[in-house]
Amino acid sequence: METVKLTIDNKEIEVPRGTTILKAAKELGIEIPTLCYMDLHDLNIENKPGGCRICVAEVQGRRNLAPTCSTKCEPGMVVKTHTARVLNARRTVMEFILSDHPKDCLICPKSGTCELQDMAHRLGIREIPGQEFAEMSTYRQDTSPSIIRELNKCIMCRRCEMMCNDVQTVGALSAFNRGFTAAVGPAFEQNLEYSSCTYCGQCVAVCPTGALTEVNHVPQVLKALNDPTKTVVVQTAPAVRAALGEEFGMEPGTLVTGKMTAALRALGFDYVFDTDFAADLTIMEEGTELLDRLSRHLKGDKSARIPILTSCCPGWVNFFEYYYPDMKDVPSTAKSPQQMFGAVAKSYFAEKIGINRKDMVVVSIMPCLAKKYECQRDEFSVDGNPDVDYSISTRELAAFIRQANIDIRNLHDEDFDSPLGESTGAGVIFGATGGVIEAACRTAYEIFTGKKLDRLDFTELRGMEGVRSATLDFNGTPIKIGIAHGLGNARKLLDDVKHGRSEFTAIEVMACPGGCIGGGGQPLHHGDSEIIKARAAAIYTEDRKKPLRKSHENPFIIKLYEEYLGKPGSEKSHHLLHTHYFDRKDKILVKK
Amino acid sequence: MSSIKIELRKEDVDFIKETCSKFNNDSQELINVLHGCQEHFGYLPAEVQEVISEYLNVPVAKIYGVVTFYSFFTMIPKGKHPISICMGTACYVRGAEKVLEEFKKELGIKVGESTKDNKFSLSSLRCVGACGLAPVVLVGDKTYGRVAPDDVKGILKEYE
Amino acid sequence: MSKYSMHLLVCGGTGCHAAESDAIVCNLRDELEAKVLTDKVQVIKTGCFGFCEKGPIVKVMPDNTFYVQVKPEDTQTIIDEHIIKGRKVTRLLFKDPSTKEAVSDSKHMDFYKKQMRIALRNCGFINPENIDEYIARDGYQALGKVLTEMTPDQVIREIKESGQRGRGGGGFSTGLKWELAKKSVSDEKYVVCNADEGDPGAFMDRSVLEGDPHSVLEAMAICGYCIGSSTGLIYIRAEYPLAIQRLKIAINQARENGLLGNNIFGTNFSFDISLKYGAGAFVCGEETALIHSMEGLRGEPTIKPPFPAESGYLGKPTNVNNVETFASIPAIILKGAKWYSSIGTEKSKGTKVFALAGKINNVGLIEVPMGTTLREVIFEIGGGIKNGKKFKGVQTGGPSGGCLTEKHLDTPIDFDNLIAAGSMMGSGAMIVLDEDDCMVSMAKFFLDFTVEESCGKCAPCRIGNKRLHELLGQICEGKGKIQDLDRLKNMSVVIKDTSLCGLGQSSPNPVLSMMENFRDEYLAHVTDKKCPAGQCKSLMKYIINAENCVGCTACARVCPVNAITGERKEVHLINQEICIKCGACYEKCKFDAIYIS
Amino acid sequence: MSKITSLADLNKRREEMKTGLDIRTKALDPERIVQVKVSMATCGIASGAKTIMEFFLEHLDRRNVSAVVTQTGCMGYCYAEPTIEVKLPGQYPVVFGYVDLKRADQIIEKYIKTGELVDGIIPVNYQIIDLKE
Repeated sequence: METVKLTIDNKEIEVPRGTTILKAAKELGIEIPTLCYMDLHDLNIENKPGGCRICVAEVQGRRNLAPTCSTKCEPGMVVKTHTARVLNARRTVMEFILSDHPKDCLICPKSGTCELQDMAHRLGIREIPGQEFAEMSTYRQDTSPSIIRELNKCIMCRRCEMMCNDVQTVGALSAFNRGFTAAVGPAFEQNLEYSSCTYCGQCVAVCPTGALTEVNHVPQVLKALNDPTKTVVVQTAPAVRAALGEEFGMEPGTLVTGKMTAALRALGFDYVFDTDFAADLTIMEEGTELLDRLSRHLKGDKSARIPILTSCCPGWVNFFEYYYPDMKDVPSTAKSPQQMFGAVAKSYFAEKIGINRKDMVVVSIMPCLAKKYECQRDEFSVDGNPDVDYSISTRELAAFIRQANIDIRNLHDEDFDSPLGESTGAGVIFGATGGVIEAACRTAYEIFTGKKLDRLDFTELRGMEGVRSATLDFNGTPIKIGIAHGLGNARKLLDDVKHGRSEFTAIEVMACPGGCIGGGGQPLHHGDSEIIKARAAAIYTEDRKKPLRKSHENPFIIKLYEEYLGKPGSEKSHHLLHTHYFDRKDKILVKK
Repeated sequence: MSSIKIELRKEDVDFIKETCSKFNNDSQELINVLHGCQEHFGYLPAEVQEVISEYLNVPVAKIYGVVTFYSFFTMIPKGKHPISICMGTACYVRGAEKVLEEFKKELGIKVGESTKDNKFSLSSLRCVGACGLAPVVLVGDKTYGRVAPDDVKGILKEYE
Repeated sequence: MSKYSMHLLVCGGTGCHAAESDAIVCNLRDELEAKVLTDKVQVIKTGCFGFCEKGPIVKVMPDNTFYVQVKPEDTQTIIDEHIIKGRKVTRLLFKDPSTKEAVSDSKHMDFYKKQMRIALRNCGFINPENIDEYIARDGYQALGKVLTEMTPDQVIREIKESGQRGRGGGGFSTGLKWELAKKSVSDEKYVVCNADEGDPGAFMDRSVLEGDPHSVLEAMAICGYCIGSSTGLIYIRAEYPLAIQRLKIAINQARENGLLGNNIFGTNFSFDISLKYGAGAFVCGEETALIHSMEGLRGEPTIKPPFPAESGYLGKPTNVNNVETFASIPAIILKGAKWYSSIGTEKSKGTKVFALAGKINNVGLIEVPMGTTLREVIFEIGGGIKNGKKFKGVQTGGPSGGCLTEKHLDTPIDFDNLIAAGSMMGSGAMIVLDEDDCMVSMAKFFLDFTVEESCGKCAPCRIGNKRLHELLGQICEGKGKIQDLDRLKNMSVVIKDTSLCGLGQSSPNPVLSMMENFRDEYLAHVTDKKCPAGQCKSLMKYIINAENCVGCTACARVCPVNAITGERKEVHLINQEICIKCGACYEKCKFDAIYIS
Repeated sequence: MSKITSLADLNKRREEMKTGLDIRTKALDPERIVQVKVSMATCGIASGAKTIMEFFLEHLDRRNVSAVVTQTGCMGYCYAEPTIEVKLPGQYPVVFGYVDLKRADQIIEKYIKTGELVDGIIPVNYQIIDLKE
């Protein structure tokens, strides 16, 4: 590899050609501050508009200061990162940014995790000259079912725009206006609700300030917990246990399943269940649907559409409902685990414990913001009573635990309640990209071939590449699996399906890069993709430790079918566990 | 946000469709398409942008981003006689600001607004390149050169 | 034909010597009447000769005698000696500064014609809508020569040797730029003409496109041949309908004549050109922003490198030059690099078109060799300051250029000298300011422009310029403090140092150069709360001079805020707390009783 | 119009143009033809150059002056728009500025018909390069 030698702050270094000054400096242990820059290396996502100008440094022979995030090292370059000129420039630019930013840090939802606040602290800003006559940007606040936009706090880092357009290809957000009045938002500065937004929350996940935050549903949950007439049931998604610890200073990738369960019980939830149970249930329904379609397809039935697409991800469902409404019969009709759980909890379980569904409140803890929207969908309620009442994110749960004075680090591990808390390893891996399809294959293989799998780890389905594919041998029948995470990658596969070019039998799609572990409701990764990788590793560790790792072997699932549902795909299953899709664009246009 | 809501007629939609197809429905031609539509409709209401989004396959947020970036594009219909005062440097140093003030006073509106009867709208623009005639005022297609504040009443009278 | 055998042309420019010129015309006419010559000799007042330094001027036709610094009392001599006796008045003849000899025939004094038209060679000369007139003026000869006699490398060498630097503002070597684009390997490349002249006060590109569109088309084809491109795009402001119309006609005519299209001049070189419209964004003059705009996006610049020569329009190698740069190319090809490089200064070759505007008599478009001084441009070609006012400064390089003063008048204009003086060439707008212009208000005006035109992508330009503008506003309102001057400077320096593109990197130039050159005026605003030019309303006071006031009540009646009190026939008084400084009373008073302090 | 497919074609066209073939097709007596050019750039048009051009077209014809009236681009004298250039046979062209209808009438009656100059002459103070010199 061709390399270049240069000097940064009097230290020599040799780096591969094409390396930026920022990265070269990092190798030398020189941490140049950045604000708009974000590099999720493993996910192939990079944001460097060169907009904030915080990362500037002096390059000998150059007229002006160089943005180190986007200036490549050249042979013989002499770089200084902390001269008086650089420090003054950085401070002045920071003062500019702060002069157009509200100072209500104390009551900002991002306080403590705000990158702008950290930068102000790091640079030791103590005053903002001219603030008394400085005009500030003013925009109205917008609250959608999942996301709150407070554009006054936008610093034009463009991360959300990049996520929404380049990564997710959702196109709900764009920079608008120019100059001082420029900001990022939906068309016509409308509410996000009337846009193509899928509520995937990736904009929130990357926003460095309080401009984009989630809607907080903790107060409603607290109210339900304090209502003696309500039985409050909680379910926790697989990805939550792999990330919650980060909020309490634990290493990324620390599994806190038992501590989380204990904390939830301490918070006062009557039943602490696991969404993983519903994930196993999903496999039964979705797997059955896959095998049904596949066998009909193999028999030449033209009405059996192949590939089948997974449908557990609500961001993904919102996406194809908006952009591919003509293909709404392609994805599986199986509800997401969250909604399956809600439906089963408020029917089977409510009956079992002898209470009316109206007296039960189902709360879900999700790594996701789209789940907030999903549980509010009309079709997921009975007579106006939703199957899942409130969905709160991993971050909201962490805040709730802190407010309740619970020291999660020192709690003893506890187990989930039975029966909806029992799950297999297949349910756990739903949290990482490729996990759903791997779980499905474990079950589908055994049912399709009637043989036992001797190798449960389909490592060929794992990884962080945006689009992956593998062909599995189902006893002579090749099963072609496609996996996409990130909606932009999903779009590629979907376009192939649309134009009849797809060769896949089944495709798994997760809206968020990395799958649910990289969800919009997770602790903020602040641009460190190592964190996402560590969470994935944790998920697979949990899977390995489980005694049962195939959904169809979950005894409580078997029992549920025996006692209540009959068999997968039965009429009752269809009624409770399956759904249908809409043309969402039409719906939005009518509503608007 | 645009406060004006309009219902597009079928021929309007057809016009947008034709304009887009004239440019091969190529998203790279967005600005040319917007020019064509603004020339036809006089402005670019949200509904028009939504239809363009459909045919050019560009998210409507992006179109809005482009429309609000360029000062030539407007989402507000102009008055019957749009008045533009050149605020280029040459006109400015020759007193364009005073002329603008006079128009504001006479019409009782601010820059970017239209009179109640929608007869006049007022805007300022940057250099029409007729610096020899500074200060310059445009009313519709007609150019007035070397305008003094005292001339304003007379100019408006022409359109009564 | 004419009944007159002789004409006396008297310089009657509105410039420097307007009053004397009138007297000269009067005297000449009287003399002629007295000598009964009015039937034979006609006196005509003309526009400015562009030679004001030596004015007033009287030119005798048909023998082209050029009398300089003529005084009203010289008229008798001219009539008696020249007209009647046919002897030239030697003492009034122009003396060649180098030979010190009197020049009797103005044909031999071409050097007074400081203007030299290369880019504008056909403007105002040919019918722009008729390709044949362009061809008659050797149009498309350069393209023919290039395609049939030269290799791309030879052409690029010629352009490089000519020393031409881009006229769009940056001043980058045209030849080098072409060479970089040629070296990039790609299946498709683009030649782009930047005709998004957004600089207020600059209209040379518009004039070239309206007056000589073919010269640009020809040069773009030459460039296409050199860099290996078959597609040209002209990015033109939508605000230039006439230029667009003439370009369309020109492109069609060139196609009809086979000068654009396939196999031009029977060679295997093919080239065609289409138009892309801008939509009112100054920042799109920056080439990366321009390219994004052509791609249907917001015209936001991106960091260079990569330069357009490597990755430009649609990610392909793209060469962007501006209109004036292209318009000079055919001349360089036909007359040679040596000729072109003989004009101008050491590092800035050729001529430059300037748009003269502001407080100057001869507002217009001029083209002068690089190295011409500001004095020659403003006081000779430009005819000096309007209404006999005092010259204060000249803003060169548009809103992000700098303001040069008296002390720079004898600086030869070229790229490097202007930068050294704290300004820049920019596109070539020159806005002349006189004693009535306040340098704080002017800086604020320019910042107003930048704030409006900033794309908003980078923080220093988006927010910094706004803050700069606000602080200047405070100073104009008399709320400035002495420390604010340091803050202005620091903010300006940081904005220049950290902004992403040329817009922000130069937007504080007016503030810096005006603070440097007119420090006293800035100090007057912040320490004495006074605006020496009398422009800043908040710092003005309308006061009634008791001696002149007759108590007519006219001022009190016209005051929109009832700030003036006083009984009829008694001295009136303006309440300064209420006064909004509209100036209505000042204009109304017939007794000069109101003055501005 | 025939296509130009070689340098020789271009040269031929140029020579035809230079000897003024186009003028001859319009007037019988090329030696007596008057040429009027009206500066029709944005500045000029904004100052009324269109009206002036129409005036010349109509009145030269009506007053039996054989002339060719064409439009041209910016002459650079923005301060004196509208500007026109008149070339009488065998004479140097003369530029007139501030041409309103009254002056246009004077120019026809006095300068074009009798050679008598009228006010508003703008001395040409630039040299134009000759590409083939």
